[in-house]
Amino acid sequence: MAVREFAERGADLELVGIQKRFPGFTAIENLDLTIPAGSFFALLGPSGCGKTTTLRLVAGLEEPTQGRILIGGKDVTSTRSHERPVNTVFQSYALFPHMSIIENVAFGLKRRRIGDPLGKAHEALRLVELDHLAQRRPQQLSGGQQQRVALARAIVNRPALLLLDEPLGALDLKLRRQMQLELKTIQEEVGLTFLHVTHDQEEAMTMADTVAVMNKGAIEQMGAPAELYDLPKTAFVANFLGQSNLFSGEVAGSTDTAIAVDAGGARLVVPKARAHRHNGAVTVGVRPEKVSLHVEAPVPSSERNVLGPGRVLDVSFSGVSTQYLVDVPGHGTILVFAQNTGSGPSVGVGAEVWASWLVEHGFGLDDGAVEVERFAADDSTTSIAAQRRDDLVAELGEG
Amino acid sequence: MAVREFAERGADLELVGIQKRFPGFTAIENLDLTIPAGSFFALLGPSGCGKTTTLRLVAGLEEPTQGRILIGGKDVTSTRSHERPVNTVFQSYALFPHMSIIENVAFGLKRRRIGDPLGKAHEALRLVELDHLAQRRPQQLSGGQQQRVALARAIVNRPALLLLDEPLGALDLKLRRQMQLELKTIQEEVGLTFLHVTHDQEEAMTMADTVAVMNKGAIEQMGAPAELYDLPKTAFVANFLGQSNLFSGEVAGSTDTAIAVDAGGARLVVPKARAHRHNGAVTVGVRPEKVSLHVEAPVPSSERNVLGPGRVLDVSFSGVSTQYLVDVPGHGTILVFAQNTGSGPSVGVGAEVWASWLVEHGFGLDDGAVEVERFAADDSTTSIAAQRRDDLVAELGEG
Amino acid sequence: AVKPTAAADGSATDKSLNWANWAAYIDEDDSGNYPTLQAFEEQTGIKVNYEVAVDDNNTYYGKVKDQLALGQDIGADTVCLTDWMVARWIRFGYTQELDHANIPNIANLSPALRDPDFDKGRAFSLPWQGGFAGICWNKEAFPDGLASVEDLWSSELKGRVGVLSEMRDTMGLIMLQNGVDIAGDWGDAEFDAAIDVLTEQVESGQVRNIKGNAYLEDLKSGDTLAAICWSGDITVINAEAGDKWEFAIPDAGGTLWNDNFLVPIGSTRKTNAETLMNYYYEPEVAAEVAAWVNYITPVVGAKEAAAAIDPELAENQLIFPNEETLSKAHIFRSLSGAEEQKYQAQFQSILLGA
Amino acid sequence: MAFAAFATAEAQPQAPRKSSRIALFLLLPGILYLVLFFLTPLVSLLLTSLQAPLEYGDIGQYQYAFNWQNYVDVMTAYWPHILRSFGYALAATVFALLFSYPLAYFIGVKARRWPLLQSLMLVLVIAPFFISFLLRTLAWKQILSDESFVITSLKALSLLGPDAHFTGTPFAVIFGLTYNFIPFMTLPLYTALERLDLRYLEAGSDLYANPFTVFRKITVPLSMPGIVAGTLLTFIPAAGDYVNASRDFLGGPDTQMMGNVIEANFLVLLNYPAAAALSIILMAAILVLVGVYVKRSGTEDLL
Amino acid sequence: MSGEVQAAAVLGGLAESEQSELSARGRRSNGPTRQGRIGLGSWLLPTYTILAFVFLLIPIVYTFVFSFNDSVKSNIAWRGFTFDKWLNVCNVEGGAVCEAFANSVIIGVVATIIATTLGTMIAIALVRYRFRARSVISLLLFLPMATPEVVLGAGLAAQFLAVGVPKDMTTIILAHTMFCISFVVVTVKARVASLDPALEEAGRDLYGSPAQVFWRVTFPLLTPGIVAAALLSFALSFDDFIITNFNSGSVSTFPKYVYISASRGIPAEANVIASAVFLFALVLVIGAQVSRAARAKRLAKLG
Ligand SMILES: Nc1ncnc2c1ncn2[C@@H]1O[C@H](COP(=O)(O)OP(=O)(O)OP(=O)(O)O)[C@@H](O)[C@H]1O
Ligand SMILES: Nc1ncnc2c1ncn2[C@@H]1O[C@H](COP(=O)(O)OP(=O)(O)OP(=O)(O)O)[C@@H](O)[C@H]1O
Ligand SMILES: NCCCCNCCCN
Ligand SMILES: [Mg+2]
Ligand SMILES: [Mg+2]
Repeated sequence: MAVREFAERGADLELVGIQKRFPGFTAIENLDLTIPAGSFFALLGPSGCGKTTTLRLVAGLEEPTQGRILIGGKDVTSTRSHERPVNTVFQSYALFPHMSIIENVAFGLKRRRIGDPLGKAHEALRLVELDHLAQRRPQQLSGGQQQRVALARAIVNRPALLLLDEPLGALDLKLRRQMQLELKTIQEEVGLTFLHVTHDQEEAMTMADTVAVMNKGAIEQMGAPAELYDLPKTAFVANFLGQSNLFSGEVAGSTDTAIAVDAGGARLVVPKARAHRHNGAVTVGVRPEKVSLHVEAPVPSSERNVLGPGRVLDVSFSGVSTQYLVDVPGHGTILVFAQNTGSGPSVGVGAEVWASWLVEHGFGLDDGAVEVERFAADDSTTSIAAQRRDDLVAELGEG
Repeated sequence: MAVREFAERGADLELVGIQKRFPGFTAIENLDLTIPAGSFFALLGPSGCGKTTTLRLVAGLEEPTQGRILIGGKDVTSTRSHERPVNTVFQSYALFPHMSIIENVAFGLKRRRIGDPLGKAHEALRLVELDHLAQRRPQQLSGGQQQRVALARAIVNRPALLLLDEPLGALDLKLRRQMQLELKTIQEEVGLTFLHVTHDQEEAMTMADTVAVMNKGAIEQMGAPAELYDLPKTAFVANFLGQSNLFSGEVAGSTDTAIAVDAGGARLVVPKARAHRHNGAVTVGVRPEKVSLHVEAPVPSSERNVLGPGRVLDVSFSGVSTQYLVDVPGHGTILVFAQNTGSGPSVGVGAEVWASWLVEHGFGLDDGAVEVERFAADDSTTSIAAQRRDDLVAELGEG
Repeated sequence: AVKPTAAADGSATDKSLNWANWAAYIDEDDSGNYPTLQAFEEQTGIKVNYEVAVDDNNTYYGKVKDQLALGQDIGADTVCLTDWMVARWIRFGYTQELDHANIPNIANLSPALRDPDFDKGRAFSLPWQGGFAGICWNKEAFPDGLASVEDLWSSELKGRVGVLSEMRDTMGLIMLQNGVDIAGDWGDAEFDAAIDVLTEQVESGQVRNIKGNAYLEDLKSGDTLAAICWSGDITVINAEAGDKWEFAIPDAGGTLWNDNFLVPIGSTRKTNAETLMNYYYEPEVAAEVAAWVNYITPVVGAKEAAAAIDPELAENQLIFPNEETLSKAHIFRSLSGAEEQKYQAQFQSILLGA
Repeated sequence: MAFAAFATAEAQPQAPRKSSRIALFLLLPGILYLVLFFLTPLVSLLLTSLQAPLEYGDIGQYQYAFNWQNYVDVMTAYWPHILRSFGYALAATVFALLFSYPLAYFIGVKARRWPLLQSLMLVLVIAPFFISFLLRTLAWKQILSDESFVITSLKALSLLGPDAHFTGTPFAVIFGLTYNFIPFMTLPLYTALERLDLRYLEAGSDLYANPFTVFRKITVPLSMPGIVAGTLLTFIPAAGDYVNASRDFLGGPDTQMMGNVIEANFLVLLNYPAAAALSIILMAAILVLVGVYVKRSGTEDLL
Repeated sequence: MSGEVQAAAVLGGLAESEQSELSARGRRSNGPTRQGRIGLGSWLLPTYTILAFVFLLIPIVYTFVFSFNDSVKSNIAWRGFTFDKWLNVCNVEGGAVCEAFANSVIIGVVATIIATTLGTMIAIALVRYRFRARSVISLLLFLPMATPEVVLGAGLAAQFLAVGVPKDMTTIILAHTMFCISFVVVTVKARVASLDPALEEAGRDLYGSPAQVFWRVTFPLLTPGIVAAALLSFALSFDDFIITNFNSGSVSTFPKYVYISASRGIPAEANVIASAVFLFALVLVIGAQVSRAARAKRLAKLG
């Protein structure tokens, strides 16, 4: 294979009108995506939504049914995997068990006949602080160390684009947090374009410059993490990225700056700038940490939306904060988080309370009225079970 | 086997002077524990601290080296596993793969020759809302469903005592939270004594009436979750149960109600009622969510402890709250949580800030001066890696 | 069926020879060498690979028949097989015609054996040894000995009796016991009657072992205490494993047979084989072999040569039977193809315990 | 398919691939080989089984025909051997199972704590493989011959009757089959038991099952794939074996099995059609038995 | 002989690389080694195990002991101790024992190479590609394992006869290859199935062309499975008698030599060869185990 040096800095990635059909199943319907060079981009979504498929398409391990893939402006749609300037950190790391760490890291360089592969590999290992283990076999490393080797093996090639498929999925929470920090640091150091796939919203939000929330093969919303959290566009995003209290109703009035929604008898005001729709049936919401509880009816004010009275259904203490479930007739159950700062009222189950939030904290979705589900449907397990069953059926059928 | 109906309500469990030695390793040194009937008791501790061993001793799957085990006042130390009125929900569920769900659930009843085992089993399945899957095999269920079957299989026997060994360990976060609720509800419904083992502090706190924190084969502290969180006795508990900012120093003065500690030049006041030691070298602390940040030096007051000025090292947004790492010279790094209520100052990295907290929120440990570690040592991963290596070695040896 | 054609002879350049024979059928010294063969090798420069490969005519034939049918080398350049089997080989064209010019000693062939009906003028075969089938027993267990085939059926011997898988010997002896003249004109009825006897003895467990030449192993291990045997073998195992056994021709008579050299169709060393045959037709050599194997030698003049070695040898009835001995021995009449198939199947079904 | 269950490693989900040209390239040589050297002979065996004797032919000469009668004939002549074969094979299988299960249990479960011992014992189980099975069988024949130390001692102790003997009896043949196929039984059982998750046993005992019930209701069903594999691996070759029952080894005239009959017809009687018909019958019977067995034991996925 | 697949697993210990340890770890981890109070009496099972091994080893010890018998022809009665047979193995009967042994080795090696190559290709295709004839091919691979050896041997012999192929070393090799293929497929298939496809994808992702990926990633990772299959295949071929007997013509193999000499007394030299093979294999397997254990210890120290 020709000697090709890849870009020292990342390259843009563009997916144009991508569709991917598997026999009997369309994994990706119509996907457009642009990732600017040098950014840390996170693709977030529930299990089975097509994240891995997207990555595999980019890596060239799968061919799109339709659409084009451009890396650094060059169409690579029909380029084969080993000819793309792209590297992947696999979920299982996929370190070659029959090679030492250093051989693993040097593998890609050797294939491309890059000069001094071992020197470069050692350098990459130094970057992930594992050079002292260069002669070991992957099995002799801990999970976290393996993960770093996988990273080094990919980075050493200076790919224009680095794909990470839930590289932290197999780690436990503590190690995961630690690795997140390291990953972020390394990305900043080497400046490559990272495309990181995860289903952990906290991970996506703390690490990425840009997050895209994917659902059923399409991207629902994309933007900076705080933006997405602050102003979700769909009920799916509102509940996949953290939790939300959502209320559906008709727009009952509007001013220059705000709309008022009649939801189950209460009047909820949302700033126009924070609402995706300004008339008809709409859904508005607020994050649980933005809601305050009052033991007495709050004085009506144009600055706050108030619901109540309601009754506290459940109080659960989780250390840092306390979660209240409040049943407000006509509005269902409202979730409220109160940090245990030691100030503020502390109410018990059965207490009569009012909930309120600042108008500026509300948001209006782009969806119309939605069947408000407090918790997102249990997609992940359902699909896992389905997948298992499919496997089983395939197995039986084949035997 | 004799037909024995177990208690309709739970029974007390008493462990007296239990010691358990394995060849070459003492897993439990000296354990005394009483769990009142009908309670939901959580045993919390890091990996390898002896939680599973304790459960297995209670279940009769392991014999204690010393000590006695009493269930409902009856000494069962030398009773064999299948003769104890105890059931276990195993971490791996351990559903019999060669039996249908209903056969699994009816297994225990049949062994005890209880009348109408299938009827009772169906009833138990209805309780966990899985009766419609009674004819399936365990492999055909999702993880969460399997977990509920395991629960039904144990509960159907109405054991005096139900042991749960990290039954939620294998589930993902969302499902885990959902199952926690269900488990709690079921415990309240059936009123049995639950002994729940976990290493997830949030799980222990949200579910249990009483939590015991175990470390290296001994119980460090025991009590209601909020109590333990509010007033940890040791540095281990302070950091295992949530996170803490800890400061070591000498007691420099004391009043009737409070002590003042000289920690790295700052004077920190802690109420006597909240301090386990009142003189000499002590360690005091405060939870990160109790700490406020100020962009200007706060007015000194006897109600607040103030540290600063310091510099913000890192800000990380995680949706509900934002975490600040503040470096205060002489005090190391202080962790501060601020709920994203939309109010309060929002500072960036590099800003000069002061940290303060109400005197009544501080606590004093029973430990003397401790090597203050901000984060608890990464026990779990270290031990996971060690475990892996052990497996490997065993494997290699085995051929 | 098309008869295979003989392979070209390469003896001129290939000084080696593979000889397949029965167990205990050649002189052998204590270290396992064959003295007469060694002498032959020295004398002619032909290296002989002597293989004890024949246990039973049928099983040997079964092993090589496919190659024979294709005219291929069977791994033996000469084999010694019994008359009736030789007849089949000749009939199927599985043997090469002997060049008597290479076997001048053929003149020493006993006149009685010169014109058997299966090979007039000995164009294809040459006798190796002859012998009797009779009965033998373990002298230690039965000092009094056995006299007739009937004695084999005694309850004392239950489960310890062996008979030969060679149909003509086993059935021949039983038919003789039944008073049948096996050389004469007997038919199905006579054969069936003998079959019934054997069936009964096998089914009752009286007869446990039905073997080819391997019966010797059972005698040695003690699993068999009395059996239908071949005459010379007993001398050989007595020499090998201590003087424990004795052979006799039963009162009602035994069988008489010959095993003959032949050259299989695929052999490329016919001349070497003929050289070997010629060698063993030297009376002195024949006497030396006979002295060891105790079978009837077909070589005229061997008796005199034997007398020179040991006068007693010349009187050994197993080697040089007199008229009286010979009168007790009978030759099993030849069978047609159909008879062969039918009787062999009947006999085999006893071996298979149907 | 079949026997895949013996695999020692867990299967990974495999990305199914398209390129059937590569598949063809990979499969073709091997499959052609099997077609040529397994399937074709099987078909000609079928044809041979229908041959009739050549008219006016000599011994061992046959011609192509459609002689179904051959099947009837061999069934009539040899039905006892067919029954005997399956009977002996069944008995050997049962004995081998009884012998092997505790052994495999010890190696696979009890010895888990000592991996070196475990592998040493496994080596010992397959040790007999290293010595030709003919020699092993002959060794038994000699060790248990009528005048051997074992048999004479047993007789002296009156544990055996005076005219009792071992070789040449059905017992000897079954003994030989059992001995020779023990490794075939032990190894699959070991594989299954070695993977047995002891937590199931603990769960059983936790659910009030006494040790015997745990064994019966949990251990045995969970090791079923091993039992099925082991019994098949023992039964199939045992039913077709002819060495143990051979009169030169442990058998006698009344212990001859199908294998011996087939051999005799092929090599001694030169009755090829009969031999072929018997072969086909043996194979068909085994396939049917295996099919039924596997179905009934609920381990179809083995096949 | 069928089903020495487990034997392959053990033999494969000789070739195990780290990869299998990885995949095997998953399997292990679901069985805690603590056993609490479940199981049979604490002495009953070990005692039984010891007795069982004694029983299994009797004929082997017998064979070994009698390789030192100062026997003349047949090796039935003990006649005194000698090393002669070991020193002069190839000097009796013109070296017939050694020749047979050498033939067996050659046949085993060649058949193994062919069967392993063809079988490995099939195994890869079966696991990695989807195609329509899959179940037919699976059946075709299963049938030889479910067919008694007499049938295989006799069928092939008849076929060779019909086509007029002379029986010699080649026909033996062809026959052995035929029955080895299925076992190779089963053994290697397990390995392929446990091979994480992500590893090959990683190879491609790291700029390996398809050929490079195969030779640098896939093949090395399959090696332990292939070696295990090869050892199994060699063992099957080396010990085969029944099929060989039908297809060998005049070529002698070690088992055939034993079988034939069984009828006239097996010389002690056969015991010498068998014992030598046994000792060699034992030393090899135990050596491999011990070195693994040593490696494991080193590794533990490293940690
Ligand atoms: N080869 C295939 N054939 C058929 N369906 C497939 C194939 N590969 C993936 N799918 C399906 O496509 C969908 C998307 O799969 P994908 O692996 O991209 O999901 P994901 O978002 O990565 O999920 P996870 O978080 O569980 O990894 C799933 O429903 C999956 O079952
Ligand atoms: N059979 C045994 N032999 C030797 N040591 C043992 C044995 N069983 C457990 N141990 C050791 O005893 C200690 C306690 O083990 P235990 O399984 O009770 O921990 P745990 O608290 O349940 O941990 P985890 O959270 O990882 O499940 C560990 O260090 C473990 O290695
Ligand atoms: N030990 C040599 C025996 C030779 C027997 N030949 C067969 C004679 C068949 N009637
Ligand atoms: Mg994925
Ligand atoms: Mg545990």
